[in-house]
Amino acid sequence: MNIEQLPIINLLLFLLMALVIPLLKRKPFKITLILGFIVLGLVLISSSYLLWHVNNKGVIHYTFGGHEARFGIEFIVDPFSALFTTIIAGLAAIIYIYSSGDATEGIEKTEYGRYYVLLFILLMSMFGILYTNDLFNTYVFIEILSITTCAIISIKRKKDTYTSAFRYVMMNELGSLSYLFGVALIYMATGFTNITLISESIQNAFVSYPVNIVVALGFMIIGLGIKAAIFPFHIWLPDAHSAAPSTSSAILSAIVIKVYILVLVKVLFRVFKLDILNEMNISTILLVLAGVAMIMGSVFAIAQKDVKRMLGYSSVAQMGYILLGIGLLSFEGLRAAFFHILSHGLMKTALFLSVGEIIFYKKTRKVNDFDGMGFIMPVAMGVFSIAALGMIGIPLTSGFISKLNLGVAVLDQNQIIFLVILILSSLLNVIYYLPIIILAFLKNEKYRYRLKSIEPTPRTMIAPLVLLGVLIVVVGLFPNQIMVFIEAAVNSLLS
Amino acid sequence: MWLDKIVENINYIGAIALFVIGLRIVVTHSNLIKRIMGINIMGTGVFLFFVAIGNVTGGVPPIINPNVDDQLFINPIPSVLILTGIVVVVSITVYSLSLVVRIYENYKTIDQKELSRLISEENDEH
Amino acid sequence: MLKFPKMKIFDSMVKSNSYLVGLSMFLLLYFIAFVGNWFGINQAIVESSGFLNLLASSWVDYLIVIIILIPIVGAIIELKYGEKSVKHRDKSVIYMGFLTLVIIVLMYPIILNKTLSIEIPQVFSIGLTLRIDMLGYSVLLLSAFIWFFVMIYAHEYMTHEKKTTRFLFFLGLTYSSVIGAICSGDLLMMFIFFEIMTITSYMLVIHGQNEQSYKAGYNYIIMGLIGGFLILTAIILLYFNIGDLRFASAIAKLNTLGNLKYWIMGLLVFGFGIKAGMAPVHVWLPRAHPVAPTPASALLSGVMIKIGAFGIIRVATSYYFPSQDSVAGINDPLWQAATNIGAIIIWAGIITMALGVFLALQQANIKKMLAYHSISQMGYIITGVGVALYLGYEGAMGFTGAMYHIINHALFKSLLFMIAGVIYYHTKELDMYKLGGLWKKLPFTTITFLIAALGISGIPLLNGYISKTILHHGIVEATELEHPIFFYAEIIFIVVSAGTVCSFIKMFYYVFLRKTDNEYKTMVFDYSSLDIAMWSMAIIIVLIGLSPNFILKSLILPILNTTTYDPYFVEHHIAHMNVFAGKDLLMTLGIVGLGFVIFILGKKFNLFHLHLPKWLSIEYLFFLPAYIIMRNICRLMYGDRCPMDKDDFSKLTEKDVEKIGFIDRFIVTTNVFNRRYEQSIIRSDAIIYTSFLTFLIILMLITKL
Amino acid sequence: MNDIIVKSITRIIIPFAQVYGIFIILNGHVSPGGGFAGGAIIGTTLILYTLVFGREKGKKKFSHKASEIAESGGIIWFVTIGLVGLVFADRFLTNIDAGFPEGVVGSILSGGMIPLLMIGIGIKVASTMISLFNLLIDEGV
Repeated sequence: MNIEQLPIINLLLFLLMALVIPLLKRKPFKITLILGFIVLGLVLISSSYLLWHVNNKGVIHYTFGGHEARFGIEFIVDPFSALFTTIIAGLAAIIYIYSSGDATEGIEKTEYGRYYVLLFILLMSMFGILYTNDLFNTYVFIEILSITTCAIISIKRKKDTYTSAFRYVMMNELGSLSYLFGVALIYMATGFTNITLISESIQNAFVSYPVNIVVALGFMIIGLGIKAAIFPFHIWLPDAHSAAPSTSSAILSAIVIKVYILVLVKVLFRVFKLDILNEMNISTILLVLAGVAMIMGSVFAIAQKDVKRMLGYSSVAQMGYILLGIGLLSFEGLRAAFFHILSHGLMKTALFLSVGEIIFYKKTRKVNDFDGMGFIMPVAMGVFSIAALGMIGIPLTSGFISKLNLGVAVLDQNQIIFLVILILSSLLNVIYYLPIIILAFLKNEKYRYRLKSIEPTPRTMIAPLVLLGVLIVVVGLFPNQIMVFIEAAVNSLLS
Repeated sequence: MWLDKIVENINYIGAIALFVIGLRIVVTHSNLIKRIMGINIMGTGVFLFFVAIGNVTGGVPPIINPNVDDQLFINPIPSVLILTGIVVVVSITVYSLSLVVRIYENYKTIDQKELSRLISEENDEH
Repeated sequence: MLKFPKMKIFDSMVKSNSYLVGLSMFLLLYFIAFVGNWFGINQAIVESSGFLNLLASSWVDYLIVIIILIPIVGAIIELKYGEKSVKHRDKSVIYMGFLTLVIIVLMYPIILNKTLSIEIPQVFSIGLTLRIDMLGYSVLLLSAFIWFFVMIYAHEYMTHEKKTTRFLFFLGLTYSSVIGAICSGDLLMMFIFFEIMTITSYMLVIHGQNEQSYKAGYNYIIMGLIGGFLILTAIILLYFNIGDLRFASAIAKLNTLGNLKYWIMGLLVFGFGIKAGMAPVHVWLPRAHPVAPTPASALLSGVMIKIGAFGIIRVATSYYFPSQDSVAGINDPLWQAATNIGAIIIWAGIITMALGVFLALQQANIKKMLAYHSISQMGYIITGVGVALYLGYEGAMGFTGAMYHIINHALFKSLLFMIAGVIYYHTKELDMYKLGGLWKKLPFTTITFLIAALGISGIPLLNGYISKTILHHGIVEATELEHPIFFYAEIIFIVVSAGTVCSFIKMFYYVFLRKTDNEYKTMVFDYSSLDIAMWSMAIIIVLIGLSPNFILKSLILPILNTTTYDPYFVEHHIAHMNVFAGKDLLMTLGIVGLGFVIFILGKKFNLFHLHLPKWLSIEYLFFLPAYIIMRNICRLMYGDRCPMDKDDFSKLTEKDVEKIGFIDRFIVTTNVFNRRYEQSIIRSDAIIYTSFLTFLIILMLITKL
Repeated sequence: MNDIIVKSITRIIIPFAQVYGIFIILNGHVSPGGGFAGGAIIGTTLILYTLVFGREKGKKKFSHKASEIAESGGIIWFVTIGLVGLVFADRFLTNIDAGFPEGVVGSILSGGMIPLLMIGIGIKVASTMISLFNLLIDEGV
């Protein structure tokens, strides 16, 4: 067995783990947790090894059953997919450790097993989406991802979770069908679903069947836009993310929607290629969408009273940042967008997890109830503050580097207006994040004297939070080490 | 002349018609089950479109028959893909129907407008 | 005949504090001796082999890191002792401040010979630089002295406040970030320390933790962060266009950018100007000062707003100045950008000083009045910076004036705040119309107040006179050399100076001289750390006033030699300047006279209780138009059913608009917006999908076909 | 559904339908049909049984736990077959190269591992059908 098997083994590990959990029902739940942790650890190791491997030794092509890529399914591990699978595995491991500290808020005890089954299938489908080199296979994985996401959202068995899950299903099904329609149109024009083969023949197809390609592109942008919660299509996100348990909100907001936007990146840069995109003037469309998302997401976030909904809307705004980087269709833009995917992943995870801890112990989700919270739960609020400052873009956090890179990228493409929007959006971030920090640390000091009688928070919940806080700062201080991998990923997309 | 064209492309036209009909149902109806049906019809449209691409006039199913040489097969790949697609849409349908059941149990209505009125009333109470 | 009551020593630490202050005076003496080369001390040090070895070694660069780290270490030690012993806690803070002061004073010969700098590669993927040159050093020295005195002052003052440990901790962190901002070698580093300073000093502003201080603090931090974002925008633009953020001449590259270079400078001036309290963006300052504890307001006014001005000077004289070897003379086209920017900055400064002094005259609260005077005095400094830029090659006079005034204003304004603090400490009252007759009770305070007030009024033989005279020369030069319109600037300058004089006459009269029933009988006359700190500041003010050329020779001339100013001009007009020329003295007399006239007129016609019309307030100028536009759009869209007519807005009267402030108004607006649209957007999911899909595909088809 | 006709007819039909389903699964690689279609037929018979005889009886025949195990087992079977390919021929799901017998074209025993996969798929689909059905009608789940 050689190194090329690693991607499929990653997928199979997740799948088998998901299958084993129902069979372990009788055993103590701890065994399941430990097994899951081992699986995640193995996957993390193997995906980081793959990351090193593809950056030094070259890309891995893997075809199922030894069939030609034309007929079979091809997995491709290049710097792009290797980088993001590593990031996903890392974040998922952190969130997993946290959730094992029995903070799966609002889930009944009997549902724990199902929750972890769904979690591992979710991870499998995300890995699949990133590895696969086939548009239709991507569709299948996207659908698996949608269903599991939806099941996680409705796992709490409360009244409002059902409606938000239903809204999620409707919206996402529209998105999936649009995407599938786009795939069909491309298949009609080129005769392939394999991305490499399509990209070889798409130029000719664009000449002979322009309408097909144009409509396909439109359908795919809208379809993936819905799934990635780009502004006018974000409708499902705030409800869904606030309904889910905090740990899964972290996964949904920090990872899942990013995966969809990575599919969009793949479609734009691998399938259609820059020539067609430039001819179609896609850049303008994406940039306008991004600008609107950056402002409106924040504006809606300001008005929220529920902290998790607020974080959801903040994600909408941050997706705008990422789309801005992608929409520039340049090396710098993609680099900034990828870096922001990482840094937003870290910050949003930290935010949701710390808020999750507060909700778990204090049973409140109202922003106004956060007064004095900094004294009751210093670690959670401390990490929350670091991440929130990162969101604002204060230096020494990774958010600052994102903003710096995005700014340079925007200038590089001569879109100075988006620099203004970027700064305005940061200001709006200040308006809704800062009062929470002030509220938590400075107001209502009656809790101050309870400092010594803090409830014992499990170490498994504290450690991931601290780790996230440290990571945000370290990534903010030394982005260069990560930039190497990100630049390799961008190059593999643009070449 | 144009009639020939329509006849030639009747599969595609049908597919797009199904898609639009489904979309119309989703947009105009507020009954949740009808909306799920609309999604299903849209899905069928897309599947028909996909299968129509692989269709070859006069082709047979692509299973090797050792007795006959030189058979004209239809393209099997779209059909295979769509089989997967159908499975996916079926499961989504089942899932959303089960959600509708839950929603009905909790709110005693499956009308979207009624539902959002109820929800906003509930939110105002808090 | 005034009889001094018996002095009572208030605090056990007074003795050790007195020793420390004595030592610091000794340091000052050493500094003077070194500069004046008494007993050949200068040569003895500079030519000693130890000193030469030190210069040659690379370790000396790490002094920068050390002086940045010391206050942090002090803050941490302070936190550790915080709960156990007040004495040890305060001592750790004071000793750390003193240690920093010692190191900084002893650094003088090193800096004269060598610019210290450390490169930190890799960080932020751009790399950062720390650097101390003469420009930075002079501000650093000033900050170190003032900070040390304020720490001693704070020790006693804070005994009456709560949560002193937290206050001193953040004071230490702020000190560290101030030193860092001064020692920055590139704009990014400076920006980082600025942001840290904003956040840590926020904790100082809201220390009182009441409704008022939260409001002022919110205002402060939001304005600070807005300033930060403006600077960040400028950083991105600069980095993209120049590729290097180190403070070095970049005018050649900037000139290729067309109008963008003015935008960049505008962003930087506004960004730093917010911290410096420049006119349209000064609103945080008069709110933050009265609510902050006195040591914090002394430092805010004395040091932190100077860092804003320092930022403008630093940026303008590095990026926008040609390098020393590339400039041909006064007519070099490279000066063009600096000249244009300078003209605008001069007027910004003039407006700031006029507005500040006008508003200061209307205040009853002492601290608020002093805060408005800070704005006004920052106007002087900004004017000086403007002149320094506007005159280009010949702008050394403006530069000298600005630097000199930074030093002077820092000294007398922090002293004045300390006096206000002492008054509050004894009487718990800050309204000057309620105070009175304090000169009997606080004679030493009265003397220090007189020194500081005469200093800020620009009376000869005290420090303010010198810098104001130099600034006046600068404006006159601008009028004569370049454009006659600055004659009006000169007139405003004189009137503002008169207003300052009047304002302090008023304060002296109401607070100290006036006879009232309220005699504060129970007040104890004591001798405490407060007085030690204040006296030593007063001594420095008098010393500077007596020998005006000392600061020029020791600090400002070495700076001028490293900047791109005409060496001939510097040699002939600045190095041997005589500020006590007859003409200038005459003008000062005029100003003082005018001040008295204004005071008498104002008192007679009750001019000190004017209130600005409502429509002039910031909220009205910015918010009301936005609100009206939004409401009209809403009416257009919804006709009579417009939710804005009956929603939250209608409940608010115009008075509330004033009270609530801009940010809160914005939040209310978003709430209305959210309530109106969020649910309807969510409900129309499929419609949005359909319309966007159709729209996008049609758009793309049109583009393609 | 207490109708004697329905009950009798169902009793008679179900075995035939199930055999037909198995036939379709096993003939998947030589004629139209396969694991999914056959599995769906078997699943339908189970649903039919539950509809006619009630949930209690239906559960007795094919319990919730059995369907759970069958679901997991189907996939695990599929993965195991795939792993054989991975071990012997370096590619997941490799067919002939991994040593599966090719057989005679057109007969049941041909196509290497494909019939084996079909069996796995059939089991999975049939059990999923019934558990989805249960999901819809059970309140508790």
